[in-house]
Amino acid sequence: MTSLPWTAQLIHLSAAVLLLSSFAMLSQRRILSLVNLYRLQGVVLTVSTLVVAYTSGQNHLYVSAALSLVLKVIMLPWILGYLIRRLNVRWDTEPLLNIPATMLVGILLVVFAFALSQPITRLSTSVASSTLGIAMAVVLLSFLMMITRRKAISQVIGFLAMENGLFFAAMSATHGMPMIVELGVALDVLVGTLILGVFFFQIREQFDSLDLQHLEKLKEE
Amino acid sequence: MIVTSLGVVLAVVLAWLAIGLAGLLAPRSLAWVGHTLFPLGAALGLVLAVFAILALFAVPEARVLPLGLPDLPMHVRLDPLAACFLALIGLTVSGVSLYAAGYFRPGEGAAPGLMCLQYHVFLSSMAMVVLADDAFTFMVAWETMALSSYFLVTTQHRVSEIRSAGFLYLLLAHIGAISLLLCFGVLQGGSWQFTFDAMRVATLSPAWASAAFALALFGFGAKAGLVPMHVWLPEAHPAAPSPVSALMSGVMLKTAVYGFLRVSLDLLPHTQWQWGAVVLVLGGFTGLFGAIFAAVQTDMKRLLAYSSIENIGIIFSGLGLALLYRGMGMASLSALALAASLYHCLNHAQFKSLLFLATGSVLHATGQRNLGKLGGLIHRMPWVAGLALLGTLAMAGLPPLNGFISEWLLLQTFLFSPTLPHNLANMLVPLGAAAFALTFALAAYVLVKFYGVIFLGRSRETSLAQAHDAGWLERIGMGWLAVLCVALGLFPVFVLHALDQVNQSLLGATLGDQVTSWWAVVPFAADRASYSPLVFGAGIAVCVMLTFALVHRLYHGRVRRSDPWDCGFPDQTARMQDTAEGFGQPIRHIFGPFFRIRRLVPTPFDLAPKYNLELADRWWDWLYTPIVRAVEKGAHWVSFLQQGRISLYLVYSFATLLILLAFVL
Amino acid sequence: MTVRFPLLALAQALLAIGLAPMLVGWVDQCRAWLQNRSGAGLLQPYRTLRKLFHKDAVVALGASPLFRASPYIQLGAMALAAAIIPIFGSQPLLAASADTIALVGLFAVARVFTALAGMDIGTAFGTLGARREMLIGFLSEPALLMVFFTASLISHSTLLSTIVATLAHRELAIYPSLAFAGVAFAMVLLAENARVPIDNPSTHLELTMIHEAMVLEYSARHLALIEWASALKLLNFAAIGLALFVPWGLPSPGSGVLAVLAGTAISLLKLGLVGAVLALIETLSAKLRIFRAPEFLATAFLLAVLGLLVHQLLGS
Amino acid sequence: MELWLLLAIPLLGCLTLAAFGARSWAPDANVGFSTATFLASAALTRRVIIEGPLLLGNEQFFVDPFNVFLVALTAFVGWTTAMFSRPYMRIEETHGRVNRQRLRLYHSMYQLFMATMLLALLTNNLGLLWVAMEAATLSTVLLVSLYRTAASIEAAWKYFILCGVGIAQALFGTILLYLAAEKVLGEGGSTALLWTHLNAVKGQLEPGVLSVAFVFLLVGYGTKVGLAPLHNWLPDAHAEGPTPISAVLSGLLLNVALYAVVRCKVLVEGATHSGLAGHLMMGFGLLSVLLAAFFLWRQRDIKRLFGYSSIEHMGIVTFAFGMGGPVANFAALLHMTVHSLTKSAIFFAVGHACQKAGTQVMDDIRGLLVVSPTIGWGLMFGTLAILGMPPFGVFTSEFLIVTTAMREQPWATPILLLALAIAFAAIFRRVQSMVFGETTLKPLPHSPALVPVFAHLGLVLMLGVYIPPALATWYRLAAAMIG
Repeated sequence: MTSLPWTAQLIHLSAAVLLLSSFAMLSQRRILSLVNLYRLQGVVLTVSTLVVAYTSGQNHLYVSAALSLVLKVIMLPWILGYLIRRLNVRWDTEPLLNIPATMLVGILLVVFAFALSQPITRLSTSVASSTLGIAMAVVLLSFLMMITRRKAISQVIGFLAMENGLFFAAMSATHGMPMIVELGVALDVLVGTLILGVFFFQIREQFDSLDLQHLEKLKEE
Repeated sequence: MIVTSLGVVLAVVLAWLAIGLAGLLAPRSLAWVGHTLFPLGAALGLVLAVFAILALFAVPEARVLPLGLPDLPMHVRLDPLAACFLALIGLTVSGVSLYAAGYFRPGEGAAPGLMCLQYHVFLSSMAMVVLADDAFTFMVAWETMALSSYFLVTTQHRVSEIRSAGFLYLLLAHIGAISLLLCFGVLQGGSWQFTFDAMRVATLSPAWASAAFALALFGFGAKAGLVPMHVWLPEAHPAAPSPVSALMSGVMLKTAVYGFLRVSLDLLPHTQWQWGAVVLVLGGFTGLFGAIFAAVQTDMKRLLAYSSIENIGIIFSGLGLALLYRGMGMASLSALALAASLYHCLNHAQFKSLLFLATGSVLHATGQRNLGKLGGLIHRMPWVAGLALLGTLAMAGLPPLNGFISEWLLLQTFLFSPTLPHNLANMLVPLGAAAFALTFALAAYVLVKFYGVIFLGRSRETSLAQAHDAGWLERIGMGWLAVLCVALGLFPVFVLHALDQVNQSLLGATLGDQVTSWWAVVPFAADRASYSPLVFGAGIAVCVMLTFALVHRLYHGRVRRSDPWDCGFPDQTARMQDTAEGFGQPIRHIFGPFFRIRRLVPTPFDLAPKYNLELADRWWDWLYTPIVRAVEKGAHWVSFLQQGRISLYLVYSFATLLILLAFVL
Repeated sequence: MTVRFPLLALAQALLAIGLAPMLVGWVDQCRAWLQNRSGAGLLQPYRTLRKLFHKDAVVALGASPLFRASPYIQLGAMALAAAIIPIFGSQPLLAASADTIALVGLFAVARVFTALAGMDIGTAFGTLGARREMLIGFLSEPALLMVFFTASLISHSTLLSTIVATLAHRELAIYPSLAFAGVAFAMVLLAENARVPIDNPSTHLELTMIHEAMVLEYSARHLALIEWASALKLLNFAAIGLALFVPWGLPSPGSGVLAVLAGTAISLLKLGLVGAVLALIETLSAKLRIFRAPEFLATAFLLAVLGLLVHQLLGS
Repeated sequence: MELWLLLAIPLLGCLTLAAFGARSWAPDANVGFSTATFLASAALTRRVIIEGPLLLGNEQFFVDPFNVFLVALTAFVGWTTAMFSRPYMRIEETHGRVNRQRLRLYHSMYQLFMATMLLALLTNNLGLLWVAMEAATLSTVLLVSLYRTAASIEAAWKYFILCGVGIAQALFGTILLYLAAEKVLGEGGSTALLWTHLNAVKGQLEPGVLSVAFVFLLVGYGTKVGLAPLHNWLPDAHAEGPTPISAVLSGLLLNVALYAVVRCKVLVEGATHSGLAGHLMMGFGLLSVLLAAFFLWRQRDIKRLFGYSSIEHMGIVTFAFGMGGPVANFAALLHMTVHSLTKSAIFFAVGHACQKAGTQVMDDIRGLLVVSPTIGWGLMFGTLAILGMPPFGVFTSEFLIVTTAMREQPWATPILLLALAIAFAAIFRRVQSMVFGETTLKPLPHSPALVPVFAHLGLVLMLGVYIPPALATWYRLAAAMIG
């Protein structure tokens, strides 16, 4: 791999970190550290975006880098932290699927994602093209995390992590989407998080807990 | 524009709609709705009949209406087949509408205006069904017919039985309609033309043609009440107000026959004789089934409903013969069978409507539908009794009335089938004839029970003493139908001459030269079979008169009145008469396997002995209950998908995603 | 086919009507002889009729016009039948106006009116009789039709006169289907005419009677008409049976007056024979329980259908 | 010009009502804004009729036969729903289920929802389409939980999470699409997500990528369409939200999501000539129809019932689009139109019926016809229309779809037959016993708004017997374009 330029190596590194972090999220049960992992992902995204912007010389990528810095490193983690403190939910209860099993499934998912991304990667000319598989893996892993978690808030973190994966995919495979789309997505994510915040309070005041098992009343009997 | 029959017919249809809407102007006024609008509708019915009969002998005419889908405007066409059924509709409706005009009583059921709307929409939709010349128009008219009649059935919607009856009716009608949709989907044969003309020329492989035929048989059979799709009929017909029952039984079922004819003889040019065999078996069984069940009923309208099933069975076995012969290329026999079936449609429309109207009057006068609580009404309501007697004799297939003619023609068709190329068919025809004869004999049994228990004997309830005869409008309405029964019976030659036009247009064959003699029906050669109702009727009349004259001439006419003797049994009560159940007993005894019987017989030591008997239709256990159970089971299983756990839902979409990805990979 | 001797045909019909009671008398006489009694003689039925005609009619209070009209209709129908069936000559008066099916219809008319009249008063026995009569009717009528079908399949015609003509003047051939039909017809005849083993004309034992139960309320001339009608019915059935199964001796359509007279004589002889056989059957067999009657008739029906199938299978 | 108005008015309405939504005149303002929106859409439609398809705002927006009628429909239903919600929400307020603050949220979010719908329909940019869809979810999620009951919050949460996750998949699909497009339309070209451009070059797009992309898009937008087995949010959201919201969810949101799917299908089919997309859609459609039919059987809550019926009808439409061909597409477009009209009308009637009865449990609603004939007949005819009874328009489209299926996909017809029959039985037996029979209901504090119900039914009736030429030509052109 030494033949690769340092930029590409940097991208690969960040991709690896991203993947690692999402595995960590899978296994992590302490919610605050979930938030920290999320912040870490934000940092990684920012860095890699900068790198790609530098190499490809597309200026709007700098903007999206800034966006992700503001949004994913500063704002969202802060909001989440605030919520956690206010609602004081520090620990997630035992996930539906025990950690090792989850890990196993996760690994299978990674393999699957790589296999799937094979034909697509050939297509991409971007320096970071080969990381598309990782991006997809991150998406699937966060999906898995959302499935296995029992607390509303950790589910939401999974949701945000999935969005990270998408962002990384866009950035790595295609040098980011058109600016207007980037902005729209960012806005949606922000608003979404805010609304979720509102929700937590609603759920809390209804069920005085953020445990998802209270939200299983509506069903066909 | 020049006035054509089609133009007039369409005008009548529109006028009916207009009348219906006019009913909403003064929904509660009997004078307006009852004594103005309905007689108007009856008159229009007569107009319709006249022009339809004219159209029978004219060349078919078609027209395109400025409505419908962009690629598929509404086509209408008036050809002999359509004209024949329009005539049926017109003749019957003119009687029933007159009756209905007098039928309304203040403060009963829904507002007359509303009923007027539904009733006339029903009429015009039936006419449109017959006129339609493309699948879309046909289906619209068909479903509108079902819908309007549904609302008429559920007029008394506060009664839960009536609600469930209406539901069952609409459900089966809708299922039938869907299968008709599929049938037309096959018939249009890949040319995205839904006009009947396009379907006639569309080329179908035999397999596809058979599929279309099967779908049509199912769809129209569900409407006509072929066993086992008959279950709605004995529920819905009694539930409806009597004029509506009369229309549904007398006319609406015939539109199903019409549709079946249109598809099987017109749109599917290449008949396969197996189709005929299937229809023959189905029809024969239906006829027998209906007659047997009619014989054990205790509710007069249910009894008539079952007898409608029986008659539909007879008609369909006739159609089955027509298809069978046509499939074997015996055009003239096929023509005879078709003419016989059509004739029976016509007859059944008249006498069945007549009898339903009679039950309506009885219901009004006594408030009773249960045969066990009626009796002796011939003294209280002589008009209804007299007219009903005519209808009864006609339906029992007694010469010289109309019921006998169609029976006679059908038997001739059975009888003169030559040795057929297929042994199965060879066996089927005589067996069909046997079933047919049995059915007709049973019909006589049923009708003696019907008439005898309602009108003859002594009143089983004291309340019947207040029973009053029908009003004059009702009498005229029923009288018109009775007159038709007699006329159709006495002048079959002209009717057959008219029906021959249908044969000509559908089968390209006619009955042959028998129409030469105006006084006798001769289906084949004069030395093979002939029947002349005029001479026959005259013969009976003369003989009766003569006997009467002679007896009173040679002897005396002295009469003494006294109590009935009855083997000297002293104190007779009305309760000692044979009941409807009693009449059913031998039939239950002979045809036991047909019924599910729950009987409660008292022991000899009962101080207050009670006898209770419930008869049920086995088809519910055999077919419908299992289906419902299956659906409920399926619904139960499916409901496991919606367990309320969000992670489960996420798993669904996750799994879907992965599976699809693996699929495209 | 034109009626060559309308007057003669009319005379034959009237003769049949006139002789009908004597046939009943003859049957009773034979039965009396078979039971070692000396019978009342051939003319006894006529005496009874005369007596009845002279009496005052007693009509029950609840009776409707239907009740009083019914006897006339019954006799009228039977008389018409007598004018359709080739009893003495193969060319009856109204041959062309009605074929076998119409004939069955005619009998049905009579039956239905009898039954309705039986229900009219509203007595226990009347309604019971009506029900039983219709029960027998709805089984015997199709059987009779099937018998006719078998015959008309052979002769390719449903016109009785044509059937007779073909059957009578064919070279002798064995028709197994006709054998079935013959047995079936015999059973139908017994049932339709209320003879033993289905019914017993001379009983008034309430629970067993069928035909008598319906006419319990009738008296005087009405009763007379009914008696006469049933006698005529018996004659008609006998004639039909003869025409279908032993048609020989009936004059052919073209033949002259003498031949017709000769045919009449032969037919009378054959009728007498039938009467004797009937008496024999009635003496030898015991009456069935009413519940067995349907089985008896169902057998007849099945036999007739079998005959039909046999004909279809073996062809003709 | 009309276009900007069309997008600006609801946004303005959103802001204004967010500011003054608590005032007593807020409902009327809501109606006013919706009316203006409808007028703008009418103007746009007129212009399209005159000038034909438009491409505006440096190609970011375009109006073609496929979306113009959807725009008009959306604006119209939005308008009538606003009219309906005016008395409805007043009654809710009198019943004390909502307060002024909530009404403020309700009104502003309602306008925002309309804006996002219209944006999603009008934009030419698949990325913006995604953004708008997500925004639509966000704007309605708080409306679903408007009543703050446990059930409504749960429903809203599920709605949010499931649709959010789904829509995320759609974003991934969009990215892949972009990736494939870049190869053809050049690096970082901002035109690479413009549908018109993609459609022009769809033949050259990389099939492998597009089929993967379509899977993500289908799962993503399909979740919002409510295709089984991704449908689970739908009945809850329909049942627990305020009835006007149920009406617009069923009548509009599902349509728009399906619109997105079909747009993508056009591209994918153009690239991969394998019919893969079509078969996937047919499969999903049939599965949805069948499952929905069985779900319908056991329903006890009336709004859930009609939620499932929406799933069923979306299934039918998806199946028809999957079959493709001029007739099926025509029928599918027609079915989208009549379904949203009919279903919203039904929800209007149902809303008032539930208010009368004070419950959504069907067994407790009886004899509507007796206590208020208009609501009763409205519900009855709406139901008959949605069940495909002529002369209503739903029958027309089902007629075309079923007949086509019989020729094109005979194997599917037994399933359709079964499902339609079960659905009919399941829905009609309930509605019949609600409309008919003796009553147990009480009168309402404010007079119900039933003009919308009968306006919708009238339109549906018209479409059953007569389709205006302009509409017909749009349908035909769109059908041809969808292929």
